[in-house]
Amino acid sequence: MEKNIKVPTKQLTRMDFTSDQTVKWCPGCGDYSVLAQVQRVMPDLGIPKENFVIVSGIGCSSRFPYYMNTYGFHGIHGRASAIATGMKLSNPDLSIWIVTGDGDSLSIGGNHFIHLLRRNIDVNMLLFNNRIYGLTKGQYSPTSPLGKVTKSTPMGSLDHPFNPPALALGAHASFVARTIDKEPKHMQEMIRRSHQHHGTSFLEIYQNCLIFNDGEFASYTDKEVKHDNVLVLEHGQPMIFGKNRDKGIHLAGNRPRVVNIGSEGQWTVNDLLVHDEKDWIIASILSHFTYREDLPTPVGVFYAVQQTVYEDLLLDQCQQAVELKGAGDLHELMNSGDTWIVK
Amino acid sequence: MEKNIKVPTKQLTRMDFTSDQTVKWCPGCGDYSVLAQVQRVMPDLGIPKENFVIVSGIGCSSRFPYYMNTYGFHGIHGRASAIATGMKLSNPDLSIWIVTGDGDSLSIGGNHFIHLLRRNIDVNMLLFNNRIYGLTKGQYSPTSPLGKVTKSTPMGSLDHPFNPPALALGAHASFVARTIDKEPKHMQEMIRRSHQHHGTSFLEIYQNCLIFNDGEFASYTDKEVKHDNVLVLEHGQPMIFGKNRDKGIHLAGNRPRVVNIGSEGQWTVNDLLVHDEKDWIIASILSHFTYREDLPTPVGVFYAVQQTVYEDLLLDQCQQAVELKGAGDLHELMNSGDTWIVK
Amino acid sequence: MAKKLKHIDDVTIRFAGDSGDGMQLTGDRFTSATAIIGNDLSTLPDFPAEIRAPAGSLSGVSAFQLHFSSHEIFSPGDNPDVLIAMNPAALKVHFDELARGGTIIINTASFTPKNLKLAKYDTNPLEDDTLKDFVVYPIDMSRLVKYVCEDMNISPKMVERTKNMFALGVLYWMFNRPMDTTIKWLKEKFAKKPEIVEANTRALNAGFNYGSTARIFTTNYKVNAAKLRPGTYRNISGNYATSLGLLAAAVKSGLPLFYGSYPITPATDILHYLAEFRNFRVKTFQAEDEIAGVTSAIGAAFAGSLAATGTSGPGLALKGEALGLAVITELPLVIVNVQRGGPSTGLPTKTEQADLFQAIYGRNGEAPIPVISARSPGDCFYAAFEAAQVALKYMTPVILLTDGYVGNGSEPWIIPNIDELPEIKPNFFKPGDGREYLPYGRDEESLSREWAVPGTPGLEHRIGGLEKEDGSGAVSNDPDNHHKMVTLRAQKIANVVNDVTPCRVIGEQSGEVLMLSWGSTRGAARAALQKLLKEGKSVSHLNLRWINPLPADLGEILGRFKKILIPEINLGQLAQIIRARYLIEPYQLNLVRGRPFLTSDIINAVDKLIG
Amino acid sequence: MAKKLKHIDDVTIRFAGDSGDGMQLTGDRFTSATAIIGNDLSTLPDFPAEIRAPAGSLSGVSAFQLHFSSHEIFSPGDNPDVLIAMNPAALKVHFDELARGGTIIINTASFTPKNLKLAKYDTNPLEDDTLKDFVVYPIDMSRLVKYVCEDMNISPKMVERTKNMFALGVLYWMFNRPMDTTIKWLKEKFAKKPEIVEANTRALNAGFNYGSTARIFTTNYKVNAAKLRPGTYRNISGNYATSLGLLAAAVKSGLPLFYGSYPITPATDILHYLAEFRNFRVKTFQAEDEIAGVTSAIGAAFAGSLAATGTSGPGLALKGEALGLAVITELPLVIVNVQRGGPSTGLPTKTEQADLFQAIYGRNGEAPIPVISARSPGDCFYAAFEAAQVALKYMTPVILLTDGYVGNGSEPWIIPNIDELPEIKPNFFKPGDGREYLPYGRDEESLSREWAVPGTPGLEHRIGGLEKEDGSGAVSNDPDNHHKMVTLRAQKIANVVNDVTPCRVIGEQSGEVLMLSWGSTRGAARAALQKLLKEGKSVSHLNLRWINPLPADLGEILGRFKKILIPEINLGQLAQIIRARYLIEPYQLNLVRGRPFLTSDIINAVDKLIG
Ligand SMILES: Cc1ncc(C[n+]2csc(CCOP(=O)(O)OP(=O)(O)O)c2C)c(N)n1
Ligand SMILES: Cc1ncc(C[n+]2csc(CCOP(=O)(O)OP(=O)(O)O)c2C)c(N)n1
Ligand code: SF4
Ligand code: SF4
Ligand SMILES: [Mg+2]
Ligand SMILES: [Mg+2]
Repeated sequence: MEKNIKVPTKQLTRMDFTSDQTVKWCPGCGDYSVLAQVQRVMPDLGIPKENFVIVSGIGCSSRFPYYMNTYGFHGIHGRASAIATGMKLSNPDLSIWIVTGDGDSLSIGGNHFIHLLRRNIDVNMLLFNNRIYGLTKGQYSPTSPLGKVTKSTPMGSLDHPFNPPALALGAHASFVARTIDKEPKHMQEMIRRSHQHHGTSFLEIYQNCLIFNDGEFASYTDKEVKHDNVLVLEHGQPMIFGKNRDKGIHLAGNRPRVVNIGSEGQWTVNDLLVHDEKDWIIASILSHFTYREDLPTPVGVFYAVQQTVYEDLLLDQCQQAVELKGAGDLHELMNSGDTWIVK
Repeated sequence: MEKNIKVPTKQLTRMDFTSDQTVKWCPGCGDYSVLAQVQRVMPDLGIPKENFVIVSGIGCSSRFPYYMNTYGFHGIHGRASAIATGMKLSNPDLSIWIVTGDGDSLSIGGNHFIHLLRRNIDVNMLLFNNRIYGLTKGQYSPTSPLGKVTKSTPMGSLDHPFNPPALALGAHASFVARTIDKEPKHMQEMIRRSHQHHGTSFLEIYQNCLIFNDGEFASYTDKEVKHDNVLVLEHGQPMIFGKNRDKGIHLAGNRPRVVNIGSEGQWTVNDLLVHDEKDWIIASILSHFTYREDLPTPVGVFYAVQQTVYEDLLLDQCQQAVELKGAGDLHELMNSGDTWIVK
Repeated sequence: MAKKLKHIDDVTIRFAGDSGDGMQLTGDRFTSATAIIGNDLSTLPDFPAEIRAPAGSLSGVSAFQLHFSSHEIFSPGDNPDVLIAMNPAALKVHFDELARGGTIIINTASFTPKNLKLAKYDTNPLEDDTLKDFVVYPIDMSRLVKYVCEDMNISPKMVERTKNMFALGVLYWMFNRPMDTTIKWLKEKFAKKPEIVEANTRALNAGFNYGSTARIFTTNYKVNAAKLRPGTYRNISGNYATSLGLLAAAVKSGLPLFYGSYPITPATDILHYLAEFRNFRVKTFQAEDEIAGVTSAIGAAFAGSLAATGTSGPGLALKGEALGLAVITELPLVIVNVQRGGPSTGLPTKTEQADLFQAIYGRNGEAPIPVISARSPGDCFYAAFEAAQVALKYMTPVILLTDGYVGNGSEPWIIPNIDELPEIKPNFFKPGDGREYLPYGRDEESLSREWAVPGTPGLEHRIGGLEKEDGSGAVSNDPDNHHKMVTLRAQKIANVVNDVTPCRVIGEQSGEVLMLSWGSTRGAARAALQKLLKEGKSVSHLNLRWINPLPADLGEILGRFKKILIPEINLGQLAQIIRARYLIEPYQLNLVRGRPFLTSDIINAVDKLIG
Repeated sequence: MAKKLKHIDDVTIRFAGDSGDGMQLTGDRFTSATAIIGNDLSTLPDFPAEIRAPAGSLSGVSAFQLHFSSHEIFSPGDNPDVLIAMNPAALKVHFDELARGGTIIINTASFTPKNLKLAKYDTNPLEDDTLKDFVVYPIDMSRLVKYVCEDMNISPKMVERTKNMFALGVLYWMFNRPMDTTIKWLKEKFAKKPEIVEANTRALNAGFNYGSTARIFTTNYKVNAAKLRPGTYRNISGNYATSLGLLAAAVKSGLPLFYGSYPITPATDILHYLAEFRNFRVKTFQAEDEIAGVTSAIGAAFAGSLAATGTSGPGLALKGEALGLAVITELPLVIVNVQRGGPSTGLPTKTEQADLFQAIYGRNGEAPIPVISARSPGDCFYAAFEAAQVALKYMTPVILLTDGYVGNGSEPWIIPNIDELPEIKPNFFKPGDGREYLPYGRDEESLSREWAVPGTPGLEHRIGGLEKEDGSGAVSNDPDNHHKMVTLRAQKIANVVNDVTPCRVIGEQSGEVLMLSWGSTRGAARAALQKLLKEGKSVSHLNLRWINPLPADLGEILGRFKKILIPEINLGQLAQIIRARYLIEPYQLNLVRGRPFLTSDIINAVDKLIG
């Protein structure tokens, strides 16, 4: 069964994607940047505006659809992935974007999250990870680090956080990436890559909640230190980072560590791990950098492989069934099996 | 806050753990073996009978508690982990055993499953994986291989299966192991190891459903072939398998492959990957053997590390709070803050 | 010895045996053969919650009851005239309900000491006087099938398994049923295993021949065709009829059908059936849980499908929050709830009517949803179709209540003519004449809002679970707007009354007693009515289809009767609704036993009222 | 110029400003100071669903209303006498409800063209005749605070933030409130930031001094202490009272308290408060969702805790299935539902009473649960305590309904004497005299089953969601047993009526009109009663606490009045229950606007009835 490929009839602009609703996030919230980048990238994706749907759950981030002048659905808490699944299966022509928070998709929505990934339905997920529940005013979330003091954990949280890329990989994800609210260019690139990937694209976005969790990602965004703390992944390239691009990731056995590749050191670029988006093991290793003091935080595409896509197979089955049994004929179906006539 | 360590007052026997209810699984069901091994191991764990609780969800496997003469709770579908969490936090002295199925804990219960693991609550989970929904008479489950033909998928299932150990590792599990219904000795060992681990122990048990999915694991249980298809993991030992113990796992870069270590071959035991239960990367690599034709299926302990345990920290907080504020005094608490007297 | 052929009108038989004995299948085959003869019929499968409880145990007994007749019937019958008991446990469990003087056909081979003990028989009932008031046919079926398959190269286990076909053959002889459909069915079902076809066919024939030659059988029976409405018939189960009803609504509305569901007894078969309709481009989605089942359907509805989800009680409980979302987004959605015994996991394989409250009230806030019920297996088709009609016309979720009895039970059904089913026009926004699309603009009469589907240029809009401004649909916190919207939503659902067919009272239109039933209790109530009217009692019967909203003329009708009797398989949920609505005091008959009412239960209750 | 001091009885003031202006905090402080003076008081916080909607926008306005008096009062007041408007949007939103002739205190600094435009003012209301019927005090607060903090080394933003303290100071002068508690509070709250304490204290004092010296103010007011019941008082919010009530029940029953919950407005504070009680060994568990919240609590109950879970409407919907499990396992459990506007996500920060149906009916099967409601913030303590008492005595889940208004609102509260609270004896199985433990053995009178907790030797047993045999608790499919169990469970909950205090009618015990309210609507109804009685009308009032079961004497009482008026913030849920139970036709007053009734709403309705 063929999909309908439609293209826009005119060049779209950012304004085409801006709705008439006042944006109601706190001034300075990281969500604004994501909105801006999405509105910047979408016009250029070659998709008619009416084919975009933004689907969200509940949370600050989940107000997103109201601000986009596309079709939009503001769901209930945690269920955006399941709603999007029904939409995509119902109409595979749509370009569906799930907008969700760390609470929405990893706490109450954790189950739909992992099932969406394993089904590999061709939708895009933007997970706004601010490591806090914003909308309910500041409780710790499943991505808050152990010991986090919040209103609901006055003596500190007791549970190990999820590591979203690791969880996604464990759930059989075919595309895993990360970006940061304060890096608009990189974010745009990641949004574009998400779109290009056929299958579920999972993009984690580090997003600062300046009201309830300000500075959570400061070490990855402060000009002074960010280059020493962030590892920008590039496919086929050795893993180099640092202000002077003098550090890199070396794999000793299975253990990743940071080495200096300064001019006089013992290490050179050749000792570094080369990123391979198609390598599940490398992606797994990278996913474990999160929350570790001794390793930089990777951003970029961790993993991207082609796997069968649920709705492609579904359409195939429909097609095959038609070939096998003929296009459904209700009269025939109802009159099949043992029948008899009473006069 | 100290836990109460009680020990049994007499030597317990298998009979002590056998309830008066008739076991109602299909004759020949793999569940019988698990019941037998649990009843064999429990008497020797040094725990008084009254401290055991078996908690389950819904499914064939989840009928388990009725057959154990311990405290037992037959919950609702998918919620055993959450129920067990409440029990353990309420009374950390209990030895709690979750019994669940692949549908129960990976389909409807997937969210509680991953959260239990990340919290690392000290309970034990026995996941009966028969890759099918038994009790509802044979629909495909989240562990059924792609293309599985069942009543609900007459043309084959469309989604990639979960790989339970991979998902568990992605969810920050501290103990991941696997065994097989037809290997009683190994299963007993794994049950014992689960018990010994402090933190959540996740034990996957391949279990044959002979009514709706007979033979799913035949290649791991048939005498003829099993040695060539199963890799028994042992900590600190090279990964050798095969009827004649002439095959092993070699890691080429990040890619695991099977090599022959026969007398005249190019490979020797020294080329083989040595299992390390404490190495997350090795565990991850192993977890990806599942569903692959070219690699054997590992059984044994994939991963076992010590991490902070939720209820330990909770008890600590209670203790600290008492030290800080004094043991709670309700009168004082109620009369705190701004008060005034009306006469 | 020449055998007698006796004409009779009406028979109820019950097949009972171990879970592994194939009783459901045997019942199904007998039903098919009976349907083709043209008898009216009604069936009641009854199986244990366990897949295969311990062989020979009381809890492992599986049964199938079938009532057939040369006149119109409404229920699967109270006390069977004939019991086929494949083992001692089956005899033990079902013996009490057998009509005194009835017939028992027994497979004696299974009356071993072990099985007797498992069935808690101290002495062998075949040898003491337990069965003295019955006509008993003890047959060593296991030996006989072994004998007829002797020369075949198949395992003894396989041979033993054919004994249900032997029993079926005996019954076919006894009630003069044709065997060809069964043989044809065997051939199709086991197309790849000819030896199984052969063995089973032999066993079937052997049973038939045994009946016709063995000395113990002296009489067989003829039950003439019933005078049914003319038409082409098939036998249909409720769950299959529901599936066809949804499909028909999709075809008639020109919408693709989406069905998101998580397996749960006794609703799972709907998923199984719909999954076979891929050539209709039906998209079934086995979700990870009930919440994903309903929310995926909501997503599909937003995207323009005829969306449906199906479940049973515990699953409906899980869908409550999402149904509120469907209410406030005003999207069309059909929720099928095949009720089973509760509360909680309760009695998963048994029937009940106790989810009515949950269907009407089980959500946060003011979240009204129309509720329709199906009265019989075949009626599930029409109820599902009607549910979809209302959903699409009013842009609302609609709950269809069936139950385990109606869902698994079956009856002969006139196949409707597709062309005569009404077209369904979804309430799509029609652009043109410069009309602006208002997501929450409303049709003045129905109050339905218009549907605009992603992919349509120019109609981009956003909806969700927050309260919205009347008309524009923009998020609104305005107090008066909220009151208005709450009221509008309630009024819209109240308006569905305009599509609810007026009540049909069977019997006198006024009088002493009106039996007011809903859903599947209609069967027992109508059967009771038949008998009571024959006895000259002043009784009438009304079965409710829509419970929310209630039909406009119901109040007036209730007023015409001195006493209203409401039989329900719950503690009085409809009764409570009727009390609240009409401020009358109905009499209640509540038996919550996991099974449909017996006709006699209702007759007794009416008799008591009439005094 | 000498200022006048006037004695008045009763004032309602409303603080309104931008979300960032600290209005909730200002209101809280004024409340504290007012409570300490000994006025009776009642508060109504009202904030937007957004954390911080765009500055200056209409949707970003946050307000706090406070009614205080020298006599007993019941509601936060209808139309404020004094409005503090920190910006144009605040004025715009709240102006309409201000009592004609009332006082408006305005921060003129925010009346910039930009803000005026955001507030949709075409002209500046300070300059046209918009405010002509009011007493207006325009103050450039921003400038004044800048002035008093001039010599401090803090950021202008910080200085600007103190303007709410300036406003508070003015109000303190105006109503003669003491400032010391506020200063003490500032010191504690900002212990680590002395410059913030200093700036805010200066602003507060400046406001006070401004009032006493500025020429525009001519009069200030004294509201004497109310004659309240003697005792030690504190001001308490409903959610805090609920937390204390649960804790008190745990202490009085000797059980550890377990609270499993997922954050949701407006219930989250209960989790926050209980999390502070670790030194009572209270175990709070922030679960991954509402289902884990309730099921973890069920696990804790099985393990011997006093278990509770708290949520709001959408969360209660998710808990429905698990509540059925609590019903059939007959475990003690308290479910707190702080109601908010629905359906679906609805109006998350607004109050409503529309979850009554859901609480009573929202589960599959026959699954009765007692439902109790709290009538005021302080009453939440007793309602929570009583819910726990019933849960433990009858071994049942109990639902406590409060709402956003009662949960966030506050009132002065006599601190109960712990020793006078009743002891609670959990229904533990007591071994000895050879009694065998029957998990489903029952107390003859209450029908409660006995509790046996893991860790107790010899009482090992298994329970779960399947229907169970009476007495033994073994899984049972027996039809008659099922009917018996369904009936027993219903009867047990009906028996709770024996612990339900008889109704208390305020006013005449019979007569023309009885206002029948439930939960928090009691406040407006009692306030209306006060006024109506003063006017000599024949009206009485009864507020229901338990709604399931209804008090035994309710039917008889309803019979004593000609007309029954049921005011509810829903479309008539209690009314429906009353109709069904007593077959009477009550009058309904239903306003679903996301806020408590105004006293005048109810007075008008009564006036209409009396004619
Ligand atoms: C069923 C349900 N439970 C709880 C809530 C309350 N709630 C709303 S948003 C939220 C968490 C938000 O956190 P996150 O997803 O991280 O979004 P953020 O606000 O941080 O962007 C919660 C608990 C709800 N709306 N519905
Ligand atoms: C809420 C709810 N949804 C669905 C069901 C139906 N149901 C019972 S068991 C089951 C799946 C069982 O599969 P699994 O967990 O793999 O257990 P198995 O029977 O294979 O041991 C389902 C879908 C239910 N009981 N409750
Ligand atoms: S609370 Fe945090 S996440 Fe929410 S809008 Fe404000 S800054 Fe953003
Ligand atoms: S259906 Fe399968 S899993 Fe269930 S009891 Fe039978 S063999 Fe075991
Ligand atoms: Mg967040
Ligand atoms: Mg299974």
